[in-house]
Order: sequence, then structure tokens, then C-alpha cells
Amino acid sequence: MPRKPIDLPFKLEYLSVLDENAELDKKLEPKLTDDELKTLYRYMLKARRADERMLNMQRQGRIGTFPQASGHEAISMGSIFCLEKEDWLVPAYRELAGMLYRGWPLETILLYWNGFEEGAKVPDGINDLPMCVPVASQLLHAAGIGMAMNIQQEKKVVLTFFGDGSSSEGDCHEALNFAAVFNAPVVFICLNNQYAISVPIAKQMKNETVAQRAIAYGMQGIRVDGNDVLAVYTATQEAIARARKGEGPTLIECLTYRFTPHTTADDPKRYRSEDESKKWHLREPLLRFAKFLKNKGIMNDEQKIAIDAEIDAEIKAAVAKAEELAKSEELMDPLRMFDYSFADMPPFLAEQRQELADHIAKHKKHKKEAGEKKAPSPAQI
Amino acid sequence: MPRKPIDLPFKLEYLSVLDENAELDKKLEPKLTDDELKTLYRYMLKARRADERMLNMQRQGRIGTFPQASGHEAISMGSIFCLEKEDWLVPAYRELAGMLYRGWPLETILLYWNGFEEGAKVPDGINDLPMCVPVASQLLHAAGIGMAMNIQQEKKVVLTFFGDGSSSEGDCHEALNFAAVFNAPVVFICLNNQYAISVPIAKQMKNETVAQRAIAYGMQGIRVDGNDVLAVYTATQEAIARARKGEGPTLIECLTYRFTPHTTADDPKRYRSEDESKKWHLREPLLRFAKFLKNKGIMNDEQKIAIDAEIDAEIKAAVAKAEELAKSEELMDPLRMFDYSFADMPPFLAEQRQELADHIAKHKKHKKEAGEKKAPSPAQI
Amino acid sequence: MTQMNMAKAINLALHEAMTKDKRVIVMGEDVGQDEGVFRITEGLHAKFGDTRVIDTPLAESGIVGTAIGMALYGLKPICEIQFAGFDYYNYHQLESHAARFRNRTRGRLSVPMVMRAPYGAGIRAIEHHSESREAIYAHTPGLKVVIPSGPRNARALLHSAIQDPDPVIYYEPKAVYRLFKEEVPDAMETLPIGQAQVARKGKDITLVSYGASLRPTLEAAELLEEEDGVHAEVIDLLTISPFDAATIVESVSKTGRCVVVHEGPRTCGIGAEIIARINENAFLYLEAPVKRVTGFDCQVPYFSKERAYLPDAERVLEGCRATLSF
Amino acid sequence: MTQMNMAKAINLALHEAMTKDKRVIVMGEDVGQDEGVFRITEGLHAKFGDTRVIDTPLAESGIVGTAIGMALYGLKPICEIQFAGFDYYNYHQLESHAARFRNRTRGRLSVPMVMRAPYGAGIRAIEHHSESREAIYAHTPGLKVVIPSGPRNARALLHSAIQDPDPVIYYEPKAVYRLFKEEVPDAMETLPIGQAQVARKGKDITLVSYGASLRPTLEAAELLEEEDGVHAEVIDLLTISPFDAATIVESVSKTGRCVVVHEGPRTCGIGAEIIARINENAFLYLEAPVKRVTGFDCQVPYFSKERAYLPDAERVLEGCRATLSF
Ligand SMILES: Cc1ncc(C[n+]2csc(CCOP(=O)(O)OP(=O)(O)O)c2C)c(N)n1
Ligand SMILES: Cc1ncc(C[n+]2csc(CCOP(=O)(O)OP(=O)(O)O)c2C)c(N)n1
Ligand SMILES: [Mg+2]
Ligand SMILES: [Mg+2]
Repeated sequence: MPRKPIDLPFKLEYLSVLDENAELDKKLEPKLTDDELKTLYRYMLKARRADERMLNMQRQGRIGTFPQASGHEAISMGSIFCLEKEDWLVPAYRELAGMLYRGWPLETILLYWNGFEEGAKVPDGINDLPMCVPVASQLLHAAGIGMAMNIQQEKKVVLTFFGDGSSSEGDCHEALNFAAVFNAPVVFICLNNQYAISVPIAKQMKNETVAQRAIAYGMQGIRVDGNDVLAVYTATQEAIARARKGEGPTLIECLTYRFTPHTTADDPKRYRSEDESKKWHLREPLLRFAKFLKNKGIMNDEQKIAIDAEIDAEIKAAVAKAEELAKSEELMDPLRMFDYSFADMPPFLAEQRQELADHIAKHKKHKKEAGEKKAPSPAQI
Repeated sequence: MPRKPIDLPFKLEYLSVLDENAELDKKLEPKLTDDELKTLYRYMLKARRADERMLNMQRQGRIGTFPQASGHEAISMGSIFCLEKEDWLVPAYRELAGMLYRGWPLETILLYWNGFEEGAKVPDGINDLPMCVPVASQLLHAAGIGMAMNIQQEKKVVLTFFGDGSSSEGDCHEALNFAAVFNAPVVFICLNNQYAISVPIAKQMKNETVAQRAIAYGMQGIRVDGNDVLAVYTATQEAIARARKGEGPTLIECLTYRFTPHTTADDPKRYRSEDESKKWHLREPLLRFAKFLKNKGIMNDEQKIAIDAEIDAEIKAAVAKAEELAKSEELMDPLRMFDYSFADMPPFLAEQRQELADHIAKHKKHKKEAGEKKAPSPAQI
Repeated sequence: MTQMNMAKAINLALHEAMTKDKRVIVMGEDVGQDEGVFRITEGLHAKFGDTRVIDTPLAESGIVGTAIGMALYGLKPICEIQFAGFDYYNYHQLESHAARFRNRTRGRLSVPMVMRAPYGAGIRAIEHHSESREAIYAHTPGLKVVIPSGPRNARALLHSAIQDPDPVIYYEPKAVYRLFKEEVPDAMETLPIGQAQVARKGKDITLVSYGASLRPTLEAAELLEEEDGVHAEVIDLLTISPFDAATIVESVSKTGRCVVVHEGPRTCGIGAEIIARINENAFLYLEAPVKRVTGFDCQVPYFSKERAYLPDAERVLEGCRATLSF
Repeated sequence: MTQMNMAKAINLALHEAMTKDKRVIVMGEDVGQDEGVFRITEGLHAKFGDTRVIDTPLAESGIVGTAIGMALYGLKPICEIQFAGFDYYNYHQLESHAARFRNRTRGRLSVPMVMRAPYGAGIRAIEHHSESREAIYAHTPGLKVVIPSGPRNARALLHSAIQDPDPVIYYEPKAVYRLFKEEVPDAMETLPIGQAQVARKGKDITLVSYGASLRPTLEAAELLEEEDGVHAEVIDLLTISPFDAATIVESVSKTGRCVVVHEGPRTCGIGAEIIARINENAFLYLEAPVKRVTGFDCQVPYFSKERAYLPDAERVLEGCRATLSF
């Protein structure tokens, strides 16, 4: 009886379906129709183009600092694509592709990064939370939503996201543990891009994979190639199926690399080599998937160009819409900062609102602030 | 390459040296002299007797609510015994046996539970922190002390304690992760008594062992019989040896059972069966160890009675001392509540102190409060 | 009408609310089978079961963070933090999320939840079990803070808190839990959040207090009348944020003198804000500085000295006399 | 003497302190190779290496909690919390431990550490990056709070904070980091914690401010003189807790009028406490209510409207005029 080994009922796996050269592992190919495959591609591409456009806009002072999502499209799209409308999404802030697919208008996202609460107003009919800034805190909301689904006996699931760095927060631990204990239908997706701003994962944790954290909670865990949309899709489908069957949460680690800066305010040259980045550029998710679609005969060059053009037009329209909204009376009115503190405005806040209203009336100012362009700021998120 | 298993470089073990019937696994017997074995016994017994005495005192209103340590003596004593003087101890609140061994006078402990800060004043010459109330928060202090030892290149170690319930706190996660990342010489001892007040471990975590949490941090972990002082000793010695060699932290789960109430204010009948408790009474650590010492010919009945008598005398003296101290001018003076806020008292605090001083002088009151006996309160820790 | 103490009255409100509204959920450490370390959740687990009365893991941020998720989903969670001294562990969830979702989403999402916690000193508890830091919540935009002073208002205010569409911090003066009984009507009642009550009428000086400090304040008012013939008006705030400045201002405009009593630390406490509001709205009526009789700006001492820390009737009385003789 | 901005001046103080005292350690998210997201730790990692300039995992409680351990062990950790909006994650460690170890152990142990964090609005940052909640720390017994307003006092106060035997919260007005340059002497200097500075002499009205709000306050004082011929005295608090009530009281006793300016929320903010102290100590000198020109009690709006939230010279000016014409 003395030194006896403890058997753990877990095996950890690494999953990849499309390799770097877009070669498919046939046995693992998920059942997806051509249309579905094209939809995956479309939103990944739209997110990429939007990201590029936003970078320009940021440089021009037309939006503020934002975290780029380029290179991470396979993760959010491969996973969020598995959700039903009545399921819930609890994002972090690099899930642009999936959010667009979910129905978040790009103009809303643009308003968000241009400093308008309206950008965090969840569109009607969508069961999502807005992006979340304090890292890992949203994971508890996801766990709570999952617990509520169980309480209400509704067979829905929650999908939530966090970064490798965010895994160090106490809230991440508490969320994984609550979800496990209460058998909540939550799929936790760790977007492991190997950096938290400048801090490499080796300084973030001593464990070799984030996936093995699952063992600590008696939870299923898997590591997948985060640049392979089919692998992400497959792992998420499996996790969601288990969750819907009442088998509880899963932790999916999506291994990727952030080949952009952390945000538009960041300079990665300070902390990592160009070589390292270059190596990962070869594993970029969009090109790989496009090649696969082409090989499979689903998308020829002409069709590809057509999609590109459509998306460009959509983005142009969204930018125009966002900039128009930003200039509207409603969005520019600073007094609205008071209007959503509580369902009913208490007297002391009404007084403060009046104080500001009087001040603005007297000075006829602040009205224009919202629309002004500004130099980029050094703020990170 | 697709679904490939990830190998984890860890094996988890369960360790027990003395079984329930005090049968020794010879191969695993630690090298301890007779004197050392008797010392282990002595402090375990002293803690047990002190605990019993304190329960009486609490019932008589002579001290406040406190968490009993009976049944957990093997854990704190088996582990703390491994420390050198210059090592650090960061306790939770059930480590009475080990704290007494470390040099904490029992009268200090009594003052603590009787509502005097003097009970948390670390005795001179001891590198310990006082007991800690907000669960798991102390683990970060331990990690920080370990990091400081590394920074100062001092080959010392830190031993710290937490409960099964406390493992759910975010701070526990952050502490284990920091210790792992910075390779800090910290031994984390989880006193798993299977309950956090009323909450059984099955509602606390879905994982079957606390020890497997170690895997999540790339850290060594082991589960031991927490009622077997020799097993605790062995596991701690190994962990400390690794830590001193620069091999970083270890998580040791000591499986035990709280056969007392949580604190003197708790009523375990509300949440668990007598049967369950009885089963564990058979595995009680002190009787088992006494039997082993007797079998081994180290302690005969006479010697046992002599130790008992010595300890009773020590406890009586400590109680007298504590009650005398509690009545001293110094300890009774309420104005001292202001005196240790800062190294230098800022003017506004000096004013408040004067305000209270004037008030007390006018009413000649409060002086007696400190010594008063009170009915037990319903407060938990 | 039934005579009951505050612990029982809060428990009654929980029973009523859970019976009335299926979306109401109770969660926290030891709130289930153990019925709470102060037995405030007595009978709930037996009546409503595991699904609606949830023993959580030991993690305050986890409790409040998952409650936020539940509230966003449409439930009405009431979480118990075992002692207010541990709600700092979950403060970031309240500040960063519970208090913000309505504003952040322009009213699209909201967080109708209640965080209950026993607060305050006076029961000979150990370190971290005696704080009174409601001012931190009052300083936090987007949160409401309610503190009852007796059984009847405790029950009514808890109902209001549960029905409120926004997050409410409901601090329970644990020293009052079993201190006295009071008639509580059979029919469920509420009290408007944001409204103070005049607990005693008077014309010479205004005393403002709340929670456990109300009783010594009332005692002092009695003594003042007996010994000095002075008629003190006593205002029981009940809501700490947003508090009822109008009632205070009206009273002080009449009396010209004011003493604020609370056990929380003085600096930047509720007393400071009350003084500021009086200064802003009743400046010309004031005949003496507003006096603060409060906890001190040191740590609440370990329990052997906690009574010296707490404002008692004598300290309030002295404060009144100083104000009256200014 | 060298001209430098506040970011540089804080950086200089860190270099000096680390050079002078081997026990000084800098730790936080991205403070090492990246040199901090605002580059406040520039050059430290290169000069002092991994051991003394520590990139930590992303966990604020972890940072502050381990810093407390280091301080107990005898080091002098300076931790950077990347933005003040995330220091709620570690507040429990500060409240429950950093602020208490000296008292708890009757002086046997202490926690000489500094927590630095950029605070405040005005740089077009996203949600949670613009708060100003120093009042929470001021309300917490056992902590000191320092907020510089310019390069020279930033450097001097940081040295004082590092040398202080107790925990100090050092809040950096990030909108001021690169706003202007100032002469900073070559020799290291300190400034006593707890002492305010009269930033502008005047006899007609007292303006009290600190941090980023000091500049609009000074501007307003200039405008007041130019346009109304009124001489405002401006007090720069510098230490928020324990703050220098004596200097304020002295000034108000002379001017009889006072305006407090800060960007943090109004309710239970520093302004409330200043009013309370004036009420207690200069009641008879006051000729008008003390005016608060502060941030509002709603969330700091997303950045498209943050300027409307912040007190600016015009709002201060109006506040002065209201006070003067009372
Ligand atoms: C609680 C908290 N602390 C600090 C920050 C500042 N911050 C924003 S993103 C970030 C790094 C996040 O890294 P990771 O979790 O790996 O996500 P990634 O940005 O790489 O996707 C930090 C430190 C924050 N937003 N929230
Ligand atoms: C942060 C915090 N939350 C809650 C409490 C109240 N409390 C004290 S002990 C305890 C249970 C602890 O259980 P466990 O960690 O298993 O330790 P045990 O008491 O069983 O040794 C609780 C909830 C506390 N002290 N600190
Ligand atoms: Mg990352
Ligand atoms: Mg336990």
C-alpha cells in the first residue's frame, strides 16, 4: 500500500486536421458542407480585412488603440461557428471573426474602439456579452451563465475565451473550478498566442501546456492547432456535444502565435525576434484554409476575388455607418453618461447631470469632442 | 500527427508509512532518532491537550471562538519538524502542534484566541508569520518569501499551509503558479480534512485529489496519509531537499478528517453523519503513533504518563501566564489600538487617539473590557 | 404580526422572495445544508433544494462573478459573502461588472443581484470579521447600498433589494441579528431604497446614523432629553447609497446642529459625505460644525478592545454636547 | 538640473533607488524587457537584470501578495499595477495584509512596499483605464497614498515612498506623464509624506487639488485673477492620505472660501473629507459652502466623452465664482 501510484482518468491529446501545407488528415475531416466551409472562410477573411482597415484608421486617429485579431481568426471562427443562436458567447477581445459571424455589426465594433458605449451594446436578438477588458473576469460570467442554464434546465451551452496570460488570474481558476463542480455546459477556449503583451508563456507558467490545467479540475482538456480552423471546429463540436449531454465543461487550448503587436500601441521588437515571428507567419490560418478550399475545389480564384470585393464593400459601408453614428446628436451627447447608471436615476445623479447640462449650455462645448480626431495614445488594454 | 497523446512528465503517488494499526512499512521508515521520534510525539500530544483545554476555556467564556486542531497534529508536526531555524513558516490556523514546536509559546496562542494582537506578535528569533484568517491569502506571502530567498541567494525554504476549501480561492492558484514560475523554495501543504466548514470536498472540487493540481503548474505533487506523521515527515523532507537544491516548489496533499467541529461555533451534525466521523476516529494520528513508539520500545506506559504530566503542567502554566498578561496594564490599554498603524503616527491619528483618551479619562471605562468573560459568540473563522 | 429578531426577519424575506419568484437563487459558502454560519438561510435548502440554494466552493470572486452571469441570464441571485471582511476578494467583480453592465450596454443588459454580507464589530469575533466599509461601495458608481437597523426594516428592505433591477449591496449589522425582537407584519412589505426614516422626532439637534450604530444613537437621544432637556431628531439612513440627503437637510435646516454616527472608519466615510451635503445644501442653517462620532482610522482592534473602538451612547452624547455648546 | 517630464522623473527615481539600495526590487506585468507599457521602467531590466526587475505572470493579487512576502522578508518591492483600474484585483491583499502586518504583530513585522499604478482619465483609453479611486485607499486604515502632480515632486515623493517603512500607494496621473517638462535637480531629493505644498499664493479663495487636476486648477486661478481680479491660493495636496489638513485649514481661515478639485467620483471622495475637516477646524471662518468640482458619480464614460467628465479650468472657474458670489 505505501508508495502507490495514483491513476488519473485523463489523457491529453493534441489535435490537428489540416497541416501547415493544407494537407488534410482524411480520417479527421469534419462533416461540413461546401457552404459551411465557405462561411468559415468568409468571416475569417472579413475579420482580417476589418482588422487591417482598423489599423489604418487607428493610425489616422479615427479610432483609438485596439488589439489586433489578425492570425487568430481560426480560433474564434472555428469555435463560435458551432454555437446555436440560443447559445451564449462570452468573448475576451480577439474574437472579431466569430463575433461578426454571430451578428455583431462591424460598425458596432468600430464604435467600441472609438470610445462609445454603444459599441458594447449587444445587438438585439444575440445572446452574447460584449468584449471584456479586465482579463479572465468574464470567465466567471460564462460559468454563471452555464450554471443558470442548468438551473433552468435549458440545454444550451456557453462558449468563452481567454488568453494564455489571463490563465494566471485567480478568476480563471475559480471559473474553471465552478464550472467543473457545477457541471456547467461551458467550453473554455484558451487562445494561447504565447505572449501576454511582452511576457512569453515560459514566464507565465511552468507547465508545458495550458490544456493540462484541465486535469486539475477533473475536466476534459485538449490542445489543438489554433491556426487550423478545422481542428478548432472539431474539438469545439465534441466539447459542445458533451456539454449538451450534461457531461460538463471542457478546456480547449488553441495554440497560435500573435504575429501582430499586442495592440496598436505595442512594439513587439522590444521583446521578441523577427525570426520567431517569421516562422509562425508560415502557419498563418487564412492562407492555409484558402489553399484547402482551392484543393478541394470549393473556391476557385475568381470566386475568391469576388468574396474579397464583397467584403471590401461591406467594410467600407460599415466604416461610413460608424462614422455617421459617431456624429449623431444621440451619440455625441455627453449627458448620456448619466443615463444608464441605474434603471431609475436617483436624485443626486440627476443633480449632477443638471450641473453638467448647465455648464455645457453656458459654454456650448464638449458637443464636438466625440467626433474629433486624435493622435494615437500610448494606452494598452 | 493528428490526434496524438501528450505525455505528462508526472506521476502522482500516495504515500503512507505507518498504517492504521501502526504497522510500519520498513522500507519506507524515515531515519529518525529515538529522541526525534519522542519530540514528534511530545508536540503532537501537547497540541492535543492544549486544544482540549482551550475548548473548555472557550465554553467558560475565557477565550473566544477558535478552530480546533485535534486530529491534525501529524500534519503540522510531521512537516514543520523538517524546518531549520532559519527557514520560514507561513501557517494557516490549524498548525498548533508545529507552531508550539517552532517556539510559539502557548500563552501567545491563547492571547490570540482571546482577542489580543499580542497573540499575533511573532516571538523574537522565529521566522514565522502569524496565523492567517483570510484563507489562501497567506500562500502568496509564502511564495513571495520564497522568491525573496532566491533573489538573496539564500538556501532556505518556506513551508506553508492551506485547507481543501481554501484551494478554491484565486490566491491559491496565483501562489502555486508564481512559486512554480519563479522556482521558489516553497512547500505547500494542503491539509485536506475533506470539509470547508460544512462543504464536503465533493462540492468543492471535481478532481479526485488536490495533489493533481500540481500537474497544472508543472510542479511535483504527492498525496500522503495526513494522519501518519512519518509519511508527512518523509514527503516534506523530500520536498525540502528538492527545494534546497533549487528544484522548486512541491504540493503535498495530506488526507485527513476533521473529527471536531470546524470551530467552537460550528455544529457538524447539521451536515455530516456520526458514522462517517466514527470511521475516521479509528485513524486518529496520536494513538497510532503512540502505539508505534511503544511497539518500537521507545516509550513505555510509565514514560507516557510522565510526558502527559509534564505537558499538563506546561499547559497550566501557560494558561496562568496568558490570563495574567491579559490583565496587564499594557495589554488592557485600548489606546494601543492606534500605536502600530504606522511607524510614525500621523497627526490625524494622534488626534483621534487623544479623542479616545479624553473620553476614557472622562468616563473611566473600557479599561476593564479586556479582562471580561463573555458568552461564546456565533462567529466562525 | 409576529415578534421576531433581525436574523429571523431576513430569513423570512428570503423564504418569501424564493416562494414568490422562481428566479430567485441563494448562493454562498455554507448557505445550504448548514443554513449559513449565522443561520440566516435556515430552512431554505430543505424547502427549495440544491438547485436554488447553492453551496459554492470557497471563492468569493467565484460566487459574485458567477452570480453576475446568472443575473445576466435572467435569474435573480442573492449571494451571501460569509463576512464583509472577505468581500474585498470579489470587489473587482462588483466594480468592474455588476456596477457597469447597464451603463456599458446602454441598458441592454443589467445585473439584478443582491450581495448580502454581515458586517461590523461587537460580537467578539477574530480579525477581519468586524469591519464596516460600506463607504467603499458608496464611492463606487453603479451600486446601491442598503443597511437595515431592525427586524422590520431588514425584511422590507431585503425585498426591495431583491426587486431592484440593479445590483444592491445589503449589509447586515451582525451585532443586531439577535439583539432584539420587533413586530413584523404578516403581509410582505417593501421600503423604498433611497429613503431615510425619522426614527425619533426632535427640534434641537439632528443625529444621523444607520445599522448597528442606530441603537446607541437612540439611547444617546434619550439621555440627552432626560439629562439635558434637549430634543434630538434621529434619522435612520437605511439606504447608504444613494442616501436621502433631502431628509437630512430638512432636519438640519430646522435644528441647525448635526452629529453623524457610524462605526466605519472616519476618513472618507459616510459621515464625510453627509457633512459635504449639509455644507452644500444647508450651509446657512448650521450653527455649529457637524460632529462625527465614528470608528477610528486604525484597524478595528482585536476583540478584547473592540468596544472601545465602537461609538457608544456615551460617545454620541458627548458629541451632541460638544455640538450644542459650540 | 535637467528638464524632464514626469515619466522620465519617475524612471529616474527608480534608477536612483535601485542603485542606492540593493533591497529595492521592481516587479509587475511587462516591467522588464518591455520596460512597462508606459515605459516607466525604462533601462531598469538592462541595468539590474532579471533578479531585481521581475516580469510577473498576469495576476495582480499574485504581484501584490508576493510583494508583501518579499517585504516581510526584508526586501523593498515596488510593484507596478499596469492600470489602477485593475488594482481592485489585489485590494484584498493590501487591505487584509499590507495595511495590517505592523498592527497585527505589534510592530514586530512590517511591509515596506510601494504599489505604483497609473490612474485617471484623459488619454483616450478604453474602459477600466481611466478611474481615479484614491479615496478607497484613503478610507483604508494602514495605507498611505501619494499622488504627484509634476516631474520634480514625482521623483522626490517616489523616493520618500520607497524609504517609508510602511506600505505606500503611489498613484501616477498618467495624463501628466508626458504633458510637460520641469527642472529636476541633479541631487536626489525627497519630500515629506503628509505635507501639502502651496502651489500658488493668494488671499481671496483657497483651491485644493492634486494629481492631474492640479493644472486645470492653476489655470482657473490665473483666469480668476485676469478676469475677476481675485487672488486664489492653490494647494497641491501631494499626499492624499494622511493629508495635510493643517495647511488647508490655515489657508481657508485666511480666505474663508474653498473649492476642492479632483477627478475621482464625488460621493465619499477626497473632497468630502476635506469639507469635513474644514467643517471641523475652520467652521467659523467659512463664508460660503466649500464647493466640489469633481468627477461625477457615474462611470467614467468611454473616451469619446471623457473630457466632459473631467473637471477642467472652466468648471473650476465656475465653481470659484459660485463660491465667491455666495
Ligand atoms: C486584470 C487585468 N490586468 C491587466 C490588464 C492589461 N492587459 C490587457 S491585455 C494583457 C495581456 C493579456 O495576455 P493574454 O491573456 O495572453 O491575451 P492576448 O492579449 O495575448 O490575447 C494585459 C496585461 C487587463 N486588461 N486586465
Ligand atoms: C477569504 C475567506 N473567506 C471565507 C472565510 C471564512 N472561513 C473560515 S475557515 C473556512 C473554511 C475553510 O475550509 P478549509 O480551507 O478546508 O480549511 P479547514 O478549516 O477545513 O481546515 C471559511 C469559509 C475566510 N476565513 N476567508
Ligand atoms: Mg496571449
Ligand atoms: Mg478543510
